[in-house]
Amino acid sequence: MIELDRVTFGYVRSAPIFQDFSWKAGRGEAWAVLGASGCGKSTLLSLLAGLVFPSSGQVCIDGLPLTRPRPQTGLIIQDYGLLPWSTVRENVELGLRVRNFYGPDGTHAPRSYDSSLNVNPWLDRLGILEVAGQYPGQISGGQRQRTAIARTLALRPDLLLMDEPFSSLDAPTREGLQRLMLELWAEQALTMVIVTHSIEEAAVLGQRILLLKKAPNRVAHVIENPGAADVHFRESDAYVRRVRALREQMEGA
Amino acid sequence: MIELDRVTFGYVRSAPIFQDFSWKAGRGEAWAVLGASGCGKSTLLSLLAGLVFPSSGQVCIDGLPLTRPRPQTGLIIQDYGLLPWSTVRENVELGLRVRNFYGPDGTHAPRSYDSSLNVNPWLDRLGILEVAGQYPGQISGGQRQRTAIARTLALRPDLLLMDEPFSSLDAPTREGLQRLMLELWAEQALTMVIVTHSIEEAAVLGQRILLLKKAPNRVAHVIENPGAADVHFRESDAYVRRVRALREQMEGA
Amino acid sequence: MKRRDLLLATLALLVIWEILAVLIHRQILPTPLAVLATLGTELLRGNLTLHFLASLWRVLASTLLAVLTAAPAGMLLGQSKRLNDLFSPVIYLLYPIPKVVLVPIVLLFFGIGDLPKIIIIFLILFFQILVLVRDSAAGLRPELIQSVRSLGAGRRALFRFVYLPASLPAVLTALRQSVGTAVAVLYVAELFATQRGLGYYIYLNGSTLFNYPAMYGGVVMMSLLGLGLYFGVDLLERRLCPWKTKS
Amino acid sequence: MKRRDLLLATLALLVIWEILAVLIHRQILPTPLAVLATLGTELLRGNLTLHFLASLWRVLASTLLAVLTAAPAGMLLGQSKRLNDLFSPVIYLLYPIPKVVLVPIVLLFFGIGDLPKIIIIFLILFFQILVLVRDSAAGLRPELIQSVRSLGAGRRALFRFVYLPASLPAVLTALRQSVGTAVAVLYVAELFATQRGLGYYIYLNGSTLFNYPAMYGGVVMMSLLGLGLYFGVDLLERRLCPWKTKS
Amino acid sequence: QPAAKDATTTVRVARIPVLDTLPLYVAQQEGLFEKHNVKVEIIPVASAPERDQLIAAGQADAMINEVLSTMFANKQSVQMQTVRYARTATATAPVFRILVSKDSGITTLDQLKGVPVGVSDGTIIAYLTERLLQAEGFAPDEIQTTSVPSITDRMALLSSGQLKAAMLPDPLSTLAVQQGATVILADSSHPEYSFSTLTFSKAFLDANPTTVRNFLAAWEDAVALINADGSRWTSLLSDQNLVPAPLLESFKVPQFATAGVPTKDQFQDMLSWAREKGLLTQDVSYSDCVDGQYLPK
Ligand SMILES: Nc1ncnc2c1ncn2[C@@H]1O[C@H](COP(=O)(O)OP(=O)(O)OP(=O)(O)O)[C@@H](O)[C@H]1O
Ligand SMILES: Nc1ncnc2c1ncn2[C@@H]1O[C@H](COP(=O)(O)OP(=O)(O)OP(=O)(O)O)[C@@H](O)[C@H]1O
Ligand SMILES: O=C([O-])O
Ligand SMILES: [Mg+2]
Ligand SMILES: [Mg+2]
Repeated sequence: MIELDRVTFGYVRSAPIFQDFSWKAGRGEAWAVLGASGCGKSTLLSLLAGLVFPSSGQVCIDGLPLTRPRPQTGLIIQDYGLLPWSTVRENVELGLRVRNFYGPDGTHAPRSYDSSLNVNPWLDRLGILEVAGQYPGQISGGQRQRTAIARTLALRPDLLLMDEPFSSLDAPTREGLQRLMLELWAEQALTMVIVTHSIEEAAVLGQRILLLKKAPNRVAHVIENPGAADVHFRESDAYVRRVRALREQMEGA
Repeated sequence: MIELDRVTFGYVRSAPIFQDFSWKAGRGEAWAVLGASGCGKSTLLSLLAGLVFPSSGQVCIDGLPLTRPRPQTGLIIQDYGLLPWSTVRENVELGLRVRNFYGPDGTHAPRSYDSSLNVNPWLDRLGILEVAGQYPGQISGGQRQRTAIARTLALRPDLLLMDEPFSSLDAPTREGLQRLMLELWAEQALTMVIVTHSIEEAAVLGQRILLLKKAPNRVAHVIENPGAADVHFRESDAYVRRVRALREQMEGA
Repeated sequence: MKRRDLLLATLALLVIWEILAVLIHRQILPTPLAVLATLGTELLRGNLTLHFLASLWRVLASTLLAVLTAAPAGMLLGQSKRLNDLFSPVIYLLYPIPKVVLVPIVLLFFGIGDLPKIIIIFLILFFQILVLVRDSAAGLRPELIQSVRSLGAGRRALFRFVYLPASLPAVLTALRQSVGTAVAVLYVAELFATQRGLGYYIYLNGSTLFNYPAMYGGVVMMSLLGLGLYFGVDLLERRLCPWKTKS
Repeated sequence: MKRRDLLLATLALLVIWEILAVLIHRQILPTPLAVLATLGTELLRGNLTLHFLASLWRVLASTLLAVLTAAPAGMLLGQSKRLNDLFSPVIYLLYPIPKVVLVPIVLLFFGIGDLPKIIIIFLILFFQILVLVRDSAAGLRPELIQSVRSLGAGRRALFRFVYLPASLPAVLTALRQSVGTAVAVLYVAELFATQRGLGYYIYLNGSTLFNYPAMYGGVVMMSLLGLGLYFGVDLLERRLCPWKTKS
Repeated sequence: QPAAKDATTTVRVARIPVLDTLPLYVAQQEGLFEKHNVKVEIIPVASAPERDQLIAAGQADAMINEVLSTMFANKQSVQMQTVRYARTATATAPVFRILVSKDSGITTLDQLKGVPVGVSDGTIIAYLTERLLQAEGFAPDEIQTTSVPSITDRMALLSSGQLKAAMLPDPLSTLAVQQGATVILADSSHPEYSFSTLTFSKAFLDANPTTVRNFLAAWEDAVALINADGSRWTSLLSDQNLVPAPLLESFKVPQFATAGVPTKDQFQDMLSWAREKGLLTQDVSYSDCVDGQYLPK
């Protein structure tokens, strides 16, 4: 599904963050990306989303080189990117409205999609139905984050890119959403890439874990974590060992 | 040090978030605040910082009713509030510049403070020295968060209010900063109130833990956690038990 | 509350005016009382109302025309650095031209009715709005654009869902400016081929009849015309930008 | 790159002008070639340069004066809803007054030198800048203000560290608008008691002597004057807002 | 001769609100245009620049102007021709006066030497100022002017003393006198320099000669009516804003010029003044600018 082929990327007037970086992820896989702050996790998602482009090398999704955002890809960015002039409900509807604006043209919207604007189930699932009429400036940090998640999930993407999507949520809410993600993943043959700073979260959600090191990243360090996505993995010893191992690897980085 | 006396507060045209809420925190104590997303944690910090005011009741710091932000209070807000037109270094210097702007008048700046603008030690301690010349729009999420922390710590506050200050940081960085906070707290007779969504973090940093429930909050649920702030507490059984107990209390909420 | 402020402002201006008039003590600046008296009779006689309405129509038409063309153009230029680089020099060369000198050419194309007057005001407003909306659209936070692009939005949807609503405050500011400017430039736009309009009325009374109280009566009507339109813009703002007033 | 765009723009405008001139085929719109020829001789004869310099000085002085007074006032009003409520009606009543009708009063106070001309341009620019900077300051994100307030900043420090830098882009936009407007209104501001300035030059050649090539020569000089000042503003922007160009 | 077309053409007159246009309104009110079978449309404009813009754009065919303006317009090709005097100064009724402000301390003509007089550059006002002062024996460097094209501004400057002297047209000069200024010189001393004209666009003259003749015949009748009884027109004067209200009561309508065009001498003198000032760089011919053939025989 995802293929990075000798990708080099750096922001203008800055040192490269990825250099000759290659990485592959198959359809239906659940990946977690771990790495120190500033190592390039968000940048990686931008590359996968088609928002920035490598200076050399290629990013392919589903075999096609990426030249613009793909309508079936969902991205949740780190600082949410909510429209301040739209209510929570309108923000959640935004992606659907964009699709209806173009119609099923295959470029901006998938060739087939549900054109209904009924986002209530998503608002409800994410516990933001009661603030649906408020503006982003009038809700709490966690509510904002959940709005961003709802907005993306409402599009029913086949590739879901998430940048620390639960960082502002309390533990019970967070774990509830982790379960939700795993359900959706199981239901819909979703491919997931979740950037997280929480080793525990990576261990729970990532069947495979991509470890990024200090920039420039030249090789993809991949850790297999087959136990993830199992409801009971979190309580197992394997989980505790995995978390400890990951921590050691990160601190070594 | 902190005294909330039958405080009632709600946003305009919204239901109250605190109602007749009373709470006390002594000088030099380390508090953690836990609660579900949207329960009023950030609002509590705004009240303590003197940015919003109760419709009835009183917030007193050091025995004085709060009528405006207190210069010795440091606040790290949830979405950082960095100036987009200033570099990381300038952002970190901002509080010091504000103090120098007024001079030691006791209202805007403490009667005595160090007027030097040397923030390099703080930039270094928070690992953002190498991005010091960049603008907030050009750094990663975690780097932004650390800039906000450095900005506040550089003021050497005696009361430190932090709203999920480490939420965007990877585990090793996060734990390093938790240790830093505990050091500063031990050194400087700091009073700390840290809002966090991480039960583990609350258990590590909060000698006492304030649990907020669904709004309106009428009573302060306080959990004693004397083991916190000990370097080895994290590895103890007591810690694991505490975390489990807290989780149960939150899920019950 | 608002009404009280308006009253206060009006009173303050009248007092300052009175003081100035007494200080200067010349026919070119009559006292407010004299002006208001004249204004009253002129309004009753009926003609001034017609002048007012003629100007109102011209200001509304030209402002609308200018906003509906300049605002989208500004958003377009603000959206694309390439387009902006290309068109900026054109704007910068045309903006400083006093549009009044173009009157003969405008007359040639649009005859001598209301249209040429509306066109002249339109030309004056156009560049002002264009520059403001363009600069504001160009200053939009890139994260916002990226996040909406990731939802599938191409150029047109970005325009519709980001640039358009994000530029609304700038457009409203531009409207406020335009209202002021449009009314003010009536004085140059209503000098040809018309006997209706506050611009004509003021010129006639000030420069031909030397009826200064009547002239200042016309100026007062311009103030009121502007004020009324400003209230219209404020109303529009409350409708179009609820997130600003609510928070 | 930029130079190429400018060249392109100039050429495009000249071509459109040429086409229009040929189409209209009247003295009131001479061809660019005729104008440039006249412009050449007028520049060589030396007088046009003096007109240009006189106008340059007046535009610079009035723009500076207007920005230095209106921008801080706008920030102040944008900062405080109370102040704004109080002063808005004053602005809204004064903005629509055509400043040209105040010329006799301005003359009374400031004599017949350069000052009254500068004052008239200043008055026209003042409200335009005020409204823009005020609206932009009022639209500042409240989180930003709260976060700086929590660092101990009171009203004055907020002004210095938040409102001032945050308003810079708006001030620059206002400057761009002002440059255009200031040059354009030379045409009304240089009509009294002067025999220097592009406004005077255009009026004399266009309205009295019917020397249209010379008049359009003056218009071209106005365009160039505006263009030069715009480049000045762009330069200023690159200096004052590095975070915009860097990101 | 396109007689049919000629007969139905409307004459569009651009008019600035000055006394000189009185015959136009008298002719209209008294039905003189119908009598002479011409249709006339009056297009109001506020001031000379707007009037000229209308003519230049081909939106008007005729106007009251001055010969200098016709000369400037015709310097490249013939655009317009003056076909009649409109108003002329006479020994008893001045059209323009030089006034001095009340605080200027100027009481004699001699004191005006070297004092800038407010004029409108390049117009009959500037020409007349120079000629009148020359006639009074002023040397070239004793004649100073400053340009203030707007009459309002000129009056304001005069009344505030910022301008010590200014040339103002009648009847506004009377208003200035009411405000404290004093007349120091008037064109009644040399009426030959002072006249306004009726001018048509060349294109209109060429296409509609009969209409123009009819128009001038009606004008002639109107002038006769005015000159016969100046007191009949008070309401017309006020309705058409030709005389400021404060002057209406005391105002006496002067005698209007009967059929005639500016003479070659008058023309030549203006031309040489314009050349001298550098306002014109080439000669224009009298016959291109003035044509008396349309006057009633
Ligand atoms: N400006 C505002 N206007 C109206 N309601 C608001 C405003 N800000 C916050 N709220 C509401 O007040 C409640 C408490 O918000 P607060 O930000 O204190 O929550 P929180 O505990 O910090 O949540 P989180 O963990 O998600 O950050 C929420 O329900 C929120 O929707
Ligand atoms: N627009 C930009 N211009 C220049 N440098 C940038 C820009 N955005 C990010 N960077 C730099 O690129 C590096 C990688 O940034 P990125 O946002 O991908 O990090 P990250 O892994 O997501 O970090 P975090 O966990 O803190 O969010 C950082 O060092 C950052 O300073
Ligand atoms: O732009 C103005 O002429 O007021
Ligand atoms: Mg990141
Ligand atoms: Mg919060």
